[in-house]
Amino acid sequence: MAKKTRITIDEYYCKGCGLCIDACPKGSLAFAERLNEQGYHPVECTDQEACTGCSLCYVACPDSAITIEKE
Amino acid sequence: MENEGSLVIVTGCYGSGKTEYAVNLAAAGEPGRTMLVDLDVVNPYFRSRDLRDEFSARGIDVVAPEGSFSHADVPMLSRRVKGALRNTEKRVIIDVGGDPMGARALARFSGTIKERGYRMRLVVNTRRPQNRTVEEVLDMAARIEAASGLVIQELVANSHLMEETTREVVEEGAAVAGEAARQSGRDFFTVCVLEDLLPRLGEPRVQARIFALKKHLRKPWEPGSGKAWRI
Amino acid sequence: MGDKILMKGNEAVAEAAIRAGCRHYYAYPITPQSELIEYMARQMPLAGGTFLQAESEVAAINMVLGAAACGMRVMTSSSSPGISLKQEGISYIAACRLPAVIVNVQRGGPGLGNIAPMQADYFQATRGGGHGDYYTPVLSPSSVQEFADMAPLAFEIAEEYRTPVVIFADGMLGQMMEPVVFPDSYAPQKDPSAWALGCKREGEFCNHIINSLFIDPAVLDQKTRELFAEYDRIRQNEIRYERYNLDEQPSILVVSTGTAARVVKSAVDALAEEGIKVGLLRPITLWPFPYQAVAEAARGVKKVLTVELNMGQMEQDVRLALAGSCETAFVGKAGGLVFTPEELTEIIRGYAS
Amino acid sequence: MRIVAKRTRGLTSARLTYCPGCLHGVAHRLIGESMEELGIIERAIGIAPVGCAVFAYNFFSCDMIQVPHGRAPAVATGLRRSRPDCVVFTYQGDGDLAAIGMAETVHAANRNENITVFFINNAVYGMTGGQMAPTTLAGMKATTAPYGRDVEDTGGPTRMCELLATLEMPWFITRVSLLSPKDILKAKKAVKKAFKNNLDKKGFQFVEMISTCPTNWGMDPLRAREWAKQEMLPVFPPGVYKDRGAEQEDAS
Repeated sequence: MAKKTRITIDEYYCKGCGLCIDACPKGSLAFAERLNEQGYHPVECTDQEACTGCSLCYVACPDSAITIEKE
Repeated sequence: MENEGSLVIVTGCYGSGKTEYAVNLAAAGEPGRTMLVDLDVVNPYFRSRDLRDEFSARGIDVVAPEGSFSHADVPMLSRRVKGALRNTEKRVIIDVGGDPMGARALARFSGTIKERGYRMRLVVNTRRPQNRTVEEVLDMAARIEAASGLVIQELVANSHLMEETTREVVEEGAAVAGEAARQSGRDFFTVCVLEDLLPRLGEPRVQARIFALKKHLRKPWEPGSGKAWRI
Repeated sequence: MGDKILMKGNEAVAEAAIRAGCRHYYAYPITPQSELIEYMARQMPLAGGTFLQAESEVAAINMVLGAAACGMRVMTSSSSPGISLKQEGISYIAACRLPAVIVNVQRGGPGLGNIAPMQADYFQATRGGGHGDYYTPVLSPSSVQEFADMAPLAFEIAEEYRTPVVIFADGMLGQMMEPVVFPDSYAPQKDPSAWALGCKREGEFCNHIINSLFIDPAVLDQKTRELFAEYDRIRQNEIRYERYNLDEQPSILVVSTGTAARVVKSAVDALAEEGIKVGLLRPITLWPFPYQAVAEAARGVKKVLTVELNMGQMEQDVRLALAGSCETAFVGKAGGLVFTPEELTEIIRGYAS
Repeated sequence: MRIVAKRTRGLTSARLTYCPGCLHGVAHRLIGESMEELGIIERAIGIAPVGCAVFAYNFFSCDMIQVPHGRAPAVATGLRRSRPDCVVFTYQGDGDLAAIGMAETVHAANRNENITVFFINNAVYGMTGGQMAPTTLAGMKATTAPYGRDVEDTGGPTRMCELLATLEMPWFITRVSLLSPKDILKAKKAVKKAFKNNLDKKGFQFVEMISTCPTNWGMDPLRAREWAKQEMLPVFPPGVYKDRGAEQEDAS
């Protein structure tokens, strides 16, 4: 069974630039429909199960909005 | 006595009073037969060239950068220096810039100077920093010799605090210069005192004769400075 | 008190600064202040301090900004054109509320001018100098001793009000030699650890930020007002001047500072012997200017003369002080020419008759 | 669950002011993380430049000072000589460092001043609205080069690493890219190495980071990255241009 990981994107910081979506090898990140308080479509994780915790999204994020936890 | 030697080089620590001494030597020289060579390339103010007009009127030739360049702050030497050094018809007094740095300007002429023969004097003012003890004076002498390629034969004591000079200051300077001369086998040549101060100082107890200096280089607010002060 | 020794103004102010605890000095050579940087080059390492010849005056003043931000007693020096280049940094240092000392050994201007003494940077020094709404205290010496004494004084003022302080000398004061004595002790530095960068702090970590950027106009307005409140305090506490021959009612009042005031004193003395009473008021702080002292000294005189080594700059402050209450005239020389006492005596005598 | 990656303590909690997708934020994170990992947040002093990063004093959690345009290496000189036990870094853009601050940069490098210079190169003045920078590419348009940069008239793109590497004294000079996660991981190593060298008092550390300016280039962040990979990296090739530490190891 794959290790459980959790990815959290802090909407306070996210500017919806999409660099993390591009970085994710599993395609498990996507823009949300809604707007955040800054007026951007924040990114959310659409598939926590697929996430391997590789952290490339974290590496690409210019706003340090992402936290990654592993079991 | 002060007029011994046909080529006298005056060196010393920065601010020792070399220029005033050199100017006094020149002023005491025979009109028409005396040249004062200003080799000071480090000091921008209070240079012997400031007296050129006054001296030339008295038949004393001041060799220094000419015209407007005499107020420049570039290390400039008059093209007449070499000719002056070779002119044995005249007694030549060289006013050198202070410290080993100023003495460097001599090095390029050292060949001509040695050919002619010279006496180099070190002016000592023990009220200047870095010139206060026998050791410091001898160190300064050694460094000036190294920079100029010439030898200092004579020491001149010129300890002073301008108008605030006391007898103790004069005696202290003479003692240090005398001891430095003794230790280094040089001649303790003379002790300078401002002429105006002589009455007040009485007769300082010193081991050399006293040379009364006239004040030629005045600050602009000192009466009589008008003609001399050019910059 | 130590021994009396003979020093150039440039050397004396450097020595005094080191004795007063200045351990950081950054500068760039220029005549007629080069003895100052050379003295520092020689002595600062021996005192265990930092000496660095910067690549430009612009770099030098910014090195000063760095050291001042760390709360160090730091000094720089230059002469007129170099001080112009330093104005960028001085404005930042003033805005960041940092103590620092800047020595200007003025030369002839404008442009490259010449190396002779002038007081042509008066406007620059007393009106802030760089961009923005600020002032710096300006101390104007007129002897080598006073020049030396101003180094510790400048540091004390700089630290008390957290401001850059300018020592406003000229080539004559820098180059001439006079006897000087240094005091045995100096006021200790004010503790900068509440605001300085890189201070080891106890307890919870809180970083220090030094900044002069205030994007919000209301905040910048507030910051500027804080600066000017401090200037009010400086005006209250730091105005300095000398009154010379002013005890008996003079017929003429001369206002003059620095080297020019030295010549004025010779003229005042000469005229006193002739029975002509002339008084001198010599501002020692040029900012804040002793407006009130000038106005008081001018009471009952026939005329107020301002004597400067420029074409008339301090004269404007004198007229502000008098506010039209007294006739004034300006006597000046440009080009680095200095009045002779005889010449000035004659001019003043002309106004007295 | 244990945290494997989260916002570094080297950054404050303030939201960055940069445009979406601007790689300044990545550079900030690398610096903040390196400070945290080396345990130097409490003894680092950072210099905010003039440029888009002018507000950097709000973003790094160490002591910070904001300084005049181009003068950061001079201020850093004063800082580091006052606080020899602190780690002093500057954060500068191409206009700041390679135009107005060229003299300060070159001389600080030549003195091997013990500071770390982070040089963000995005070939354009960002803050003032897209004017030509010393690093603007040949033919590239800018608001002050509306017909494209004519190198015959305004000179070619300034290669700072190559230029500084001709000096004998500077310790470590490298160019990295922030244009992909892989490049960013490499860049992190360079940032950390530069800080480590400063801690060891080795001298001048220069880390140039090839970055983007999506807003002034008129591209979305992804396209900007691709454009930079194609156009900038051939002109500004990443690599180590000087490493006196490695030279010494080789020699021994």
